[in-house]
Amino acid sequence: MNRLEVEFLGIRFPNPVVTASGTFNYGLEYAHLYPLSALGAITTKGTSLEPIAGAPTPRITETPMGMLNAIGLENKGVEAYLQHELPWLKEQGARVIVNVFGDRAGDFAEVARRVSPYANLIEVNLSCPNVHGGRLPFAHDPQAAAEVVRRVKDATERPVLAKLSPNGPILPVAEALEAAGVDGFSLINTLLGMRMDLDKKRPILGNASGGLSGPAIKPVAVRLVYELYRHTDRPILGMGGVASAADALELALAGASLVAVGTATFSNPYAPYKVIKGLDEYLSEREETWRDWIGAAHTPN
Amino acid sequence: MNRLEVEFLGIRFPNPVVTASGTFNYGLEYAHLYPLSALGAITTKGTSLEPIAGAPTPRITETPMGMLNAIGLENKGVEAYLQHELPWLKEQGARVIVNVFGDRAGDFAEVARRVSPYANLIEVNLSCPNVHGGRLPFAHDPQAAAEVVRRVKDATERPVLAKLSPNGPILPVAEALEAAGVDGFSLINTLLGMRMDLDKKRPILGNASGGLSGPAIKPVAVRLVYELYRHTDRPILGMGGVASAADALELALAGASLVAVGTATFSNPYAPYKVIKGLDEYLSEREETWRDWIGAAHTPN
Amino acid sequence: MPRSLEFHGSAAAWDDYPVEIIDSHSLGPHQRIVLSFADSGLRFKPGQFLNLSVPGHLLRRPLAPAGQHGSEIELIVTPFGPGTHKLVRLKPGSRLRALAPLGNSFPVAPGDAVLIGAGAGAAPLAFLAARLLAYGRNVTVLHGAPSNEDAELVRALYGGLEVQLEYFSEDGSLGRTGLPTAALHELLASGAEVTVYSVGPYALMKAAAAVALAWRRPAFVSLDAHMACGVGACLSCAVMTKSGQKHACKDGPVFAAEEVRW
Amino acid sequence: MPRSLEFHGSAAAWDDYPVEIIDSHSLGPHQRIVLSFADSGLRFKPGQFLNLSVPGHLLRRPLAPAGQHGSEIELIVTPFGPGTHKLVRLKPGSRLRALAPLGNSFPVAPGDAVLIGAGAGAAPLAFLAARLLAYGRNVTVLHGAPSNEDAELVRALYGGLEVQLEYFSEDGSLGRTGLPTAALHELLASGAEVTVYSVGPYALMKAAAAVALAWRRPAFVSLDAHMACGVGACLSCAVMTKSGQKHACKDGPVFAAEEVRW
Ligand SMILES: Cc1cc2nc3c(=O)[nH]c(=O)nc-3n(C[C@H](O)[C@H](O)[C@H](O)COP(=O)(O)OP(=O)(O)OC[C@H]3O[C@@H](n4cnc5c(N)ncnc54)[C@H](O)[C@@H]3O)c2cc1C
Ligand SMILES: Cc1cc2nc3c(=O)[nH]c(=O)nc-3n(C[C@H](O)[C@H](O)[C@H](O)COP(=O)(O)OP(=O)(O)OC[C@H]3O[C@@H](n4cnc5c(N)ncnc54)[C@H](O)[C@@H]3O)c2cc1C
Ligand SMILES: Cc1cc2nc3c(=O)[nH]c(=O)nc-3n(C[C@H](O)[C@H](O)[C@H](O)COP(=O)(O)O)c2cc1C
Ligand SMILES: Cc1cc2nc3c(=O)[nH]c(=O)nc-3n(C[C@H](O)[C@H](O)[C@H](O)COP(=O)(O)O)c2cc1C
Ligand code: FES
Ligand code: FES
Repeated sequence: MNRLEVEFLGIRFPNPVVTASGTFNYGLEYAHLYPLSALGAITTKGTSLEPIAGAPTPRITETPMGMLNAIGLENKGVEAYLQHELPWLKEQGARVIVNVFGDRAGDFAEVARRVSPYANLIEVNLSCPNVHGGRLPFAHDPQAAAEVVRRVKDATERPVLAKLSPNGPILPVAEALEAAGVDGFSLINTLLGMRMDLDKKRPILGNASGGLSGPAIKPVAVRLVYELYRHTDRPILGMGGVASAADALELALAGASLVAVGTATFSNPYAPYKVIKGLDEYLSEREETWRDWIGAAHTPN
Repeated sequence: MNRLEVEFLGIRFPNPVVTASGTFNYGLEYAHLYPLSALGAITTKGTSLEPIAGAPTPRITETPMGMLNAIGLENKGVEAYLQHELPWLKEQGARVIVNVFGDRAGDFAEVARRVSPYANLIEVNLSCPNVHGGRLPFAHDPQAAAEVVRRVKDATERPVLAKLSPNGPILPVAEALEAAGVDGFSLINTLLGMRMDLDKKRPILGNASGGLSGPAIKPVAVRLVYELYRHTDRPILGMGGVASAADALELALAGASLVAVGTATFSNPYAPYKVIKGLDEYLSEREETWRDWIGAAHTPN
Repeated sequence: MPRSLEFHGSAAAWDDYPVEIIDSHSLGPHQRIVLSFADSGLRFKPGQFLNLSVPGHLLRRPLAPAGQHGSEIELIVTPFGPGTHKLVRLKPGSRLRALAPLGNSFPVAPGDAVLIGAGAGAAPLAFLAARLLAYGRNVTVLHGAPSNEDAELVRALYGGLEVQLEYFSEDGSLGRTGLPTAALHELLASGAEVTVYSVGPYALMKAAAAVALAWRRPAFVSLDAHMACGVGACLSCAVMTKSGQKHACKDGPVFAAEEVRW
Repeated sequence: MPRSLEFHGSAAAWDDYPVEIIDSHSLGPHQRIVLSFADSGLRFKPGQFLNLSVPGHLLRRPLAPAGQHGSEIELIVTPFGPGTHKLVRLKPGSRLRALAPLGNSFPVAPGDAVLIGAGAGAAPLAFLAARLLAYGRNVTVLHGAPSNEDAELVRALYGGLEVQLEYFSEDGSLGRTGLPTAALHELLASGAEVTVYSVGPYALMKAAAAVALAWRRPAFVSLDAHMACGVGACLSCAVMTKSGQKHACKDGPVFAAEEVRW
């Protein structure tokens, strides 16, 4: 009996543990450690229509039980990934969530259209700057975000997840996205943060501020998944600081059907695999299944 | 030469290190460890017009390099503090920042009016629920927040700081508060978070969610102080995860004139005192003053 | 009602002390940890606690000593969450910090005493037992557990003390079968004029308090609450009493059972 | 241009190894730390690095070995921020984890070699020196420092090696006064047909690279970048080269100086 099996938007996942976008690239670097097909899915590094060089270095720095990153959305552009990484990932038998972003709604849609043959799910990263929409990123502009989702939905048959940002209220955005036909949600992206270099008297990161991830933000993730779960009937891919089976179960209780492991992979490259093993042991001991836990904190006593 | 001296809204502080509201009560518990007058100031536990019993227990729980609290604004009500704690604090020679809150703007103002004889500064806690204003707390409703500040300004001669919340955009609120005549800002209050009890399959805290504080949130604090500093000419009391002189200097670089030590006092009751000593040593070695550091990360290279 | 001598604790100011683990060994599911306070001159009373740092953790953990011998403090730690799991794995030689002594202590009531506990609740009760014996009281200890897992614990804590010890296991694997509160009921029903002291899970203390109150015997309990500061500054450890809301770390942890709103 | 044999590293897959600190002692401002990899069969090449866990820290720290003797790896750690300060305080017996071996390595070019370094940059250079000597090359080492603080470091690293070592201090307190790049300039001006290898602060490597390129000598540098994963997954360690953006952890850390966009 597979206690970890879960169906999510019509797709059968052997277990609920996926990698978080941007922390596993396209999987190649870790493929010699364990079969990528053993993971629930691989979420790829955010991909745009054209290549992006990214932000000036330093791009990362450590914080108490967290890290800041300002990679600046570096990626080789969708064409390059269609040549090599995506076909290779499929060959590995891995399930694939392709994380897409763009400057404008049409770009998101075009990337989504092209990667669809290789994607089980499309994850729309709304935390990127809305270059043509004033000072708010898509994630905090419900109308702009909804337009992205509408265009992406039109461009692909694959289920579409909208990735929400914790840097502003999520419910108004989630409502607008539901109206636009989003299939599910993924959250949380990183919290904006900064660290100073005392010698230089300047922010450490080349980009000044960056995104906070890792165990430090786990409580924020649990709370936002919990809050969203009460307001939506669409399934949730939860993430933020997951490093152990216990962390994954916290997110499940809050309402996540799938969970992603991100920063923990930098601490321990076996982290996603370890979370799967840990869940299997924990649930076997209690004769429970992962599905029993999804949203269980919301059931009446 | 006192390298740590700083003037803030016309008040001379011997050093910039104050206690954070709710982490030092009214100072009595720590007064036998060091003279309270040796600290920059004491910020008192949030005080309302009437006593408040607070939230169900558990009210606190630990998270990775942070903690969640849901004290539920417990306090004895302004009358009780006027009888004992505030006169006693003044006798200690301590500078006092009184943290006030209420259900409606008039309540904030009435508390502020009554405590003014004992307060050097009034800190208005906008993170409390706006009971009469729908689902947003004051902190995320620029108009309601501005009304609070207007009423408090009318009720007291003391300078008024508005305490901002990191759970939503701060600039629109700050702008409205400036128009309402706020004298300065204090930030950050806690980030909303949650932790689950795997055995009970429920949130650990009696109140389900709580406020995240401690080192985990320091990067968020540095970034928000930095962001606010660029948009305001009013002075900033910065806080969030400060546990060392280095942490205080990070906030100074970002733009804080005063810094508060909160959760660190639970880890080490001498923390505020230690930060003062650490700043003195660090700055003496470099022959610099605290004032040199305020906002220094913003000066052109 | 004897709210005698030591009930409100002393005003003796706590401080933050460097401590060293000088011994740590397993007692089945519990761990006995001995801390050295060097020559701090510090004196704990039964029921008081310390707030101990744990490497890698932000907050300290409240623990009530099982005894003091000179500058050595004996603790019983039952691993519960990540912090206590870490504590029981620390090796002798580890240096920590402790806020101590915190809270009030158990009053030494006139007349004989019944101590009713479970798990690590036995720690402050054993400390109290020694104190009561020194005052010439007869002491009966009723210790409850699901099974026989606390055999080593009660031997280590009560072995050297002249107490009447009865072990209760729910599954009958050691001592009498059933709950210690049943025995308390029998004892009080037989007219014993004792003071009842209880430390253990909330349900046990509540049940013990109910039995004591039913027989109009004074009872004292040590209330457990999640604590951050341990000294009265954060207001996290609220407990409701008949004279209003109190804070377990400062107004307690010891409360008269009749005062508590259960 | 000799982009010979080992330049692109081997495809030898890295893994996560348990390691133990078996020795740690101070070399003035630096710390020599010896790690045991037990019997992992792992082989480092000069210039490769490992990504080492640090207790209490989320991310690992990249460090380039100064040498390998069987399963023992020698590191030189210069305390910089909180992580490296913690590392140098760890006692022998501490168990850590290391991703290894990571990155590419220095090519063994034909002809003699000049190694120009500073601080902990001497670690991979000393490893390289031993390798070059084994290949029969003559090796000149130019080590620069502000003052005489690296005396112990260079003695420990180069003491047993048949290299021409010159120490440069900016304040003249040890060896020649001035910067090692001045000596490099003299050497190349005199027509020495050497390959230049440099590891140290960015400014030093950039200056060394400029001198080498001016005299049309091949040069190799090891680029430093803040790293999270250390294996090519996070894209944090971007460096700009004439053939586009690369990642120091995977495409480097060793780059031909002429390839780098300084
Ligand atoms: C006055 C007093 C005396 C105590 N004496 C002992 C003792 O002698 N031996 C023993 O094994 N245990 C004792 N406890 C309980 C012990 O403090 C908790 O088991 C421990 O704090 C749990 O920490 P954790 O890291 O294992 O769990 P976590 O749940 O990870 O703890 C997270 C946070 O919650 C707090 N917390 C969680 N549970 C409790 C609890 N039951 N009581 C207080 N705070 C809690 C912790 O202090 C910590 O800040 C005592 C508690 C109190 C209040
Ligand atoms: C390939 C390579 C080999 C190295 N070899 C050595 C060596 O042999 N000896 C030695 O003393 N140092 C070496 N360094 C530098 C060393 O990695 C940094 O000094 C160290 O990571 C700083 O960590 P910290 O905790 O002290 O500082 P912090 O600033 O607190 O570090 C925070 C984060 O930034 C990263 N970071 C900060 N500075 C650097 C840096 N200069 N390089 C890479 N990451 C950084 C850290 O890895 C960490 O994730 C090497 C760096 C690289 C890239
Ligand atoms: C180095 C790094 C790069 C990231 N890149 C992306 C990205 O390209 N697209 C995206 O949607 N999220 C990106 N993220 C966010 C993560 O996918 C994840 O939402 C976040 O890190 C929280 O999870 P964690 O705490 O487990 O890392 C990145 C995170 C990190 C640390
Ligand atoms: C237990 C606790 C109680 C708090 N109570 C208040 C309060 O009454 N009013 C208020 O404005 N902030 C309150 N805060 C927030 C702190 O003043 C501070 O803004 C926050 O904790 C961030 O700082 P820190 O990380 O140094 O603790 C409280 C924080 C804690 C941990
Ligand atoms: S633990 Fe802080 S008031 Fe009791
Ligand atoms: S450190 Fe992650 S890609 Fe180089």
